[in-house]
Amino acid sequence: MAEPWLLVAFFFLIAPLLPAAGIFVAGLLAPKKPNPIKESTYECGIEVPDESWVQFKGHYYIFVLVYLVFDVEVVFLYPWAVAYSALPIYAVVEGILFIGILAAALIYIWKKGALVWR
Amino acid sequence: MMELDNLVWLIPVFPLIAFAVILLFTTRKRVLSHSIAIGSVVLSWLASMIVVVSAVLTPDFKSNPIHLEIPWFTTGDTPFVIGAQVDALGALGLFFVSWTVLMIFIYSTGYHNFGQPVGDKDQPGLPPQGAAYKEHGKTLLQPSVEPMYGRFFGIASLFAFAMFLLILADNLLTLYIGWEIMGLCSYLLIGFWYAKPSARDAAVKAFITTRLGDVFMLLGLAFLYARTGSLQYSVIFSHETLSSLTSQGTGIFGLNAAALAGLLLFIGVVGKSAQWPLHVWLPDAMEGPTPVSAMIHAATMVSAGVYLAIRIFPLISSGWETGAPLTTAMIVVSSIGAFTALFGSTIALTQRDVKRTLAYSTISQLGYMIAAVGIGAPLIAAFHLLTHAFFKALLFLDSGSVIHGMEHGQMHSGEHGDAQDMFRMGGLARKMPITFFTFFIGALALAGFPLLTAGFWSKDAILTSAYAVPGRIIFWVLVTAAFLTAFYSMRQITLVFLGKPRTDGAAHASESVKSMTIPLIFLAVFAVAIGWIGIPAAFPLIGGHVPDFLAEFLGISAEGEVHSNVPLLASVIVSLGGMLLGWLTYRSQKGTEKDAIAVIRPVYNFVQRGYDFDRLYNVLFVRPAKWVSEVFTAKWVDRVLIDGILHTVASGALALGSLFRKGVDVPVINGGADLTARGIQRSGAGIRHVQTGQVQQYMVMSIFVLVIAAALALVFIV
Amino acid sequence: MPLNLLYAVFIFNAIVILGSAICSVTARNLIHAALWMVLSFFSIAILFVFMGIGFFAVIQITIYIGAIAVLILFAIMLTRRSMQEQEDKRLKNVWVALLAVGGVLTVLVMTLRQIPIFGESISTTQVDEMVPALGKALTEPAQYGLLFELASVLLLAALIGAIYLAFDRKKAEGEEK
Amino acid sequence: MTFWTDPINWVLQILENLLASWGLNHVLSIFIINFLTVVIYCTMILVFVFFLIWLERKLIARMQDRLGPNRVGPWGILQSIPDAIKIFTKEYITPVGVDKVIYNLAPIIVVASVLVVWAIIPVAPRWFAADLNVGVLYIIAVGELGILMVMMAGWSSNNKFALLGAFRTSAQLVSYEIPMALAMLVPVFMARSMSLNTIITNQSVWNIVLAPVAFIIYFLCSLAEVGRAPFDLLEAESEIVAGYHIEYSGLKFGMFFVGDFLHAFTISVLGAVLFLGGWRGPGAEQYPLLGFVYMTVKIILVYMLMMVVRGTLPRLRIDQMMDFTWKVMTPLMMGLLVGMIIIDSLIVGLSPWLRTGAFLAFNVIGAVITLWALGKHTMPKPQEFPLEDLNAS
Amino acid sequence: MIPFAWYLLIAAALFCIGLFGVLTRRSAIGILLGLEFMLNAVNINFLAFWRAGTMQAMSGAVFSVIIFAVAAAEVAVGLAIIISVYRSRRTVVVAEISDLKE
Repeated sequence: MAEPWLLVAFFFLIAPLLPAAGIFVAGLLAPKKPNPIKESTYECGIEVPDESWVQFKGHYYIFVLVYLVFDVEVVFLYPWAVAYSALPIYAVVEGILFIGILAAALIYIWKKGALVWR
Repeated sequence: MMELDNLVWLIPVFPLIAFAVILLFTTRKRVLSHSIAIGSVVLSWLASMIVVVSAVLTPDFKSNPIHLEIPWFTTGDTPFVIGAQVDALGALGLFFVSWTVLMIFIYSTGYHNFGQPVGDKDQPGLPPQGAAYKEHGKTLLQPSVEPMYGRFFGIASLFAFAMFLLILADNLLTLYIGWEIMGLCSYLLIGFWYAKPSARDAAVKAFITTRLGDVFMLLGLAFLYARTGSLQYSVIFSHETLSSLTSQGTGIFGLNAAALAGLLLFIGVVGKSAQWPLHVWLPDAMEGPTPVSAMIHAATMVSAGVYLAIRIFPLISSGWETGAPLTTAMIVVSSIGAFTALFGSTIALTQRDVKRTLAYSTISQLGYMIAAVGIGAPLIAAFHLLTHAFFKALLFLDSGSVIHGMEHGQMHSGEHGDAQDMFRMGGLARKMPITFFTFFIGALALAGFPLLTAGFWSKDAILTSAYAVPGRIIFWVLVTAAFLTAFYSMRQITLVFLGKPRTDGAAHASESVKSMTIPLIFLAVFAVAIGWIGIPAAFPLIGGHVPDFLAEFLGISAEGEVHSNVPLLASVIVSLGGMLLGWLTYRSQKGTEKDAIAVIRPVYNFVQRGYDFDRLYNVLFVRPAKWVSEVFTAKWVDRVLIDGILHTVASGALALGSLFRKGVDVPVINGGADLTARGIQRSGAGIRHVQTGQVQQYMVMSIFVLVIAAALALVFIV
Repeated sequence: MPLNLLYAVFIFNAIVILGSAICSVTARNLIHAALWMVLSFFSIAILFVFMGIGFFAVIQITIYIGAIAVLILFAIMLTRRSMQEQEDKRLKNVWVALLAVGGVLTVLVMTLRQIPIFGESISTTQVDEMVPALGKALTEPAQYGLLFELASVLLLAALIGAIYLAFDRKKAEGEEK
Repeated sequence: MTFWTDPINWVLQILENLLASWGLNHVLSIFIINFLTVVIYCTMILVFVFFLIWLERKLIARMQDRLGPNRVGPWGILQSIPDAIKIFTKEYITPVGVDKVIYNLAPIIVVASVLVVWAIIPVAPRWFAADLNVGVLYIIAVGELGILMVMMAGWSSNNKFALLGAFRTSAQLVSYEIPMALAMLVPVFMARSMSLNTIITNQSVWNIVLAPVAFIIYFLCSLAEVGRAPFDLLEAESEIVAGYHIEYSGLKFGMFFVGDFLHAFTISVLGAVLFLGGWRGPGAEQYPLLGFVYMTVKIILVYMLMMVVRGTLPRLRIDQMMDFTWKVMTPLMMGLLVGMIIIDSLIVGLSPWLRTGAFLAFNVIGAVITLWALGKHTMPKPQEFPLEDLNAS
Repeated sequence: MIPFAWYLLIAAALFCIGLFGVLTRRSAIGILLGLEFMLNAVNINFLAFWRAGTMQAMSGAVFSVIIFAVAAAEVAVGLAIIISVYRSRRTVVVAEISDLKE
């Protein structure tokens, strides 16, 4: 395994440990006086119905959906940008075409009105 | 020729872009849609014209066609190459496809009543009902614009793309892709008015019937690829590949590999260009809008089948050289073609619907071409393909214009009735002169009017080469078909245009708009003139004085054959005689009911129903299939068998559980028995749950099969 | 880095991958299943690092965890009837499935053993020149340019279809009400 | 190798020799050293957050014409320490029905996902940070882990308001990921590399000069990413109860804020690295400490900018936010990218000055056009504010 | 140096686990999760083989990139279908979505 990733691995090991330790220590220091009212789910003060029935509108979903596709395409642009100087002109045109298709997608959903927050 | 290459691959791209843009963005906007569509088609028309002209001007074009290719993707180390090529045949195809498609696109704007008001009760999926307007007191109807105007042009552009792709393909796979896309488009366009049940059924019928052929075609492709390892024309039609294929035999009917592949592909052709026995879909396909019938079912798509047949001629005719008796494969092909020619023309005799007549005539003309391919004259078939594309498209567009006029007249006169019934027309010549004139030319060409029209030359060429075949059955069959053709074309002219109007709908008919008539004129010019490029040198009198462009362009060996006068005389006589007879028969047609040739009613009706092939297939295939799927699988196997078993088990378990309850545990050890009972109950319910008749179980089964197969392969092969 | 330690880490990682995958396909609560899946994907990214292709490790995280997992979580939460809903009791026909899967596994392993390079081993040194090479291969028309464009068109089509499905119906329903 | 030319490795060398003198084997000592370095580094960063909090409070107070913290220590600089003690000794309230594991995991990972970014940030030449060849993508990837954890926090606390907040937050965050990723593509494109070191060393002209629009977009997106004003809808009390962390208390609650501040700081560091030339500056190559100083100055600059924006601008509505990212920044960024690529392939082999000028001009033009279009479409019509009202007030 | 076989075995096992999920899940989303695992296994195989061979031909890497794209598309469309089905049927359990059966 190459050195830089080793260091990254160390970070991945330690970065969670520090806040975890902090929370743990605080847990030791902090008082514990639980009571049912305190532990009830916060609902702006009103009583909590035991089986809370929630149906979220699917609109958040649309944004994440659009994000998914765009994210994938943007990620594909990175190696292209890195290789840029080694590319023949056709390849550059292809990259631009790629961005164009991305833009077409954006225009479509825009026209479709999927980007309107409601 | 770098810039030419770019042009070549640009040709199909324009309509594709148009398709995407229209369907994604501009479906609602009429002007934008049709201007984008027509613009793209005009561009590809320009490009193809340039390509064709330069091809014609290139002296030794036949030996070095335009060819360009790029690797698509590499699997392992065999790159999969897709490319485009334009050889002589391709140029020919490009020529007529680009012309007809352009004309039909322009025509469609008029056909779909562009510029007319939006109908009051029009809804997508139904043909426009007409918009009411007030004229001195009483409300009248005037034609209203098609509700799904943009959508039509979108799909039509996709179709144009597929057709160009197919023509320009340099390998069978690309051709197949275009082929399938066209199948889809014809499905969509036949079912364009999807709210009409008849249109829906017709669409499904067309789709499934052509699929039937395509399956075999796919088999043929796979077979070819397995044997030769390539699908490039340049490879599979090269001499060494052909000879190697010819040398390898296959167990089936003693055909050699090449012939077998050829026949498998040919079944695809039979499906696509509506040859007997897969012809049933084409007449019903007339449910679609008339431009569609013209574009898909006369000019381009069905011709694509013949195009493929001509392409694969080397396979079909493997091990055959000029003059030798036909091989098995060729006999099959030619007999199917000739039979279809006769068959179609007989049915066409008895049709009352103007479009269905043309549909059956298309079938029979395609039969001509297939027969020509079968008897070893593929390039002559190409010639007839060219001419036929023009005059048949012309005829269809004319019939559309006629129907339009009739509908207009009916709306005007408030009369209701089938606007497509020829017997309800008559005397339209005065009402719609341009339509009449062009239709007349088209019909003459179809009938093969001597010397003048295009149809004559190509048909004559076919007959000549048929005459050269030893044992002249095919020749005589084709001659009979030619006679019938001449007869029904004249019948059509007489019924529709001559005489007196037989209904007041016909009396009030009026000429169509410019955008419809101008394409007609263009096509009419071609319907006459395109034949003159192929006057054989051996023709008496004028032969030799006029250079035979086609022969030298395609490289037909003109000097192989002796031009005997029998076929020439035959064609002249049958065409003239047939037309005369037709005119005499229908000259004095009275009333809208009785048909003069309906001498024996039952026979007439039988033929009119297309020899009852629909019913036959219905009994033979459709019902059994339905029975298997609905009754056998669903009812017996699924419900009765499996459910039965499981439910017995489950209910048995339940009964057992409750029995435990009552009998044993109430007095005695309560808890334990309770547990067992509940356990058994749960298991019973569980078992019942297992059977839900859905995907995952089928997946499991298929995986089992897969595993077993793989294991066997590992054990025995590796 | 000493070899045995490397092996230890690798094997641990492999155990994490497979274990969390198993937990994911058997978890009752769909959201837990999704989270186990995230963990498994993360360890797969580490696997790619072991292979020496960090680029794929990163896009594994970006696409699978950052995008796909989030989308799946959204979908799960949107299709629950109530806050604390568990996916229902029992997995179906487990034993049959186990049998089938076992068969597949054996066949796979038997097949893999036939591979000539089965016994070789892969170095863990990073191949940094891979990224530009990949970019080149992806966009050069002579290589995979067409495939690249097709992929983007596929994504475009998927986006349009998905938007249509998840969006238009909703609007239609709204008009009904 | 002396302290002045290469301080980090110098120290590390000393440590290594020390351990070697104790007779540890080499691998082990390397591990111990790495471990210690990372632990100390991370702790320093975390502690630094206290200073950041104080700085922010002080500055905002000044901008709002208040004194701000001024009791504990000089200028109240130690104010954060009592705060820390207070939050440390707060009770954890764990509501019923929470998903224990995830509920406790979320705040930890939120902080960790920011900390790990520091693994690859070169704050000075010859810094010990890992020089990944996929650095920028790594940053994006790690950022998305944070988004996931936000959702987890919202879901696990079994509260519909928290879940709602999580939905909104993550919808916002993912929407801003796209233009951010596109903006970060510009430095990559300039340096032809994703490694931060290469990006820094290639910035003979700072990227902010070459592509100011990209920097602005990056900056705005990062504001949204860390949920700072004007994008602070995460804890927009007036709209949603308290965002996804409503059910958290004590230090768990605090951790989200630690994460926020840290994220803000990290973002400004990245901004300095990607667009302001990182540690570049006269003499930085020879004397890394100098580079460190430059870096710090630039970081503080960006951070100040962030706080000025926070102190001055009002909060956006969420629909405005979404429109802003999808309908303004993303198209603008695409156009910018295409334009810069075209320009770059047109002006091959020109003098660097011309190149810079071309890029700059293009950016300015693009920005002007965008602003004009925005003004045309979104500016309130004049008749909406009749003049006499203004005069009356 | 990691044995090449390990990668392949991990991939095979992962594939089978995913398959198990596909076969046994009740809810459509669960099935989708299984599919994701299978796709990942395929990806691991592609990259492992590519890395084991001479890395001159980029086909392995390119194909795995394409697989990433395909996975994204598949999830997008699949989940959209599931959600729209849920809207009309109020369920995501495959067994209960049986219009095509009757």
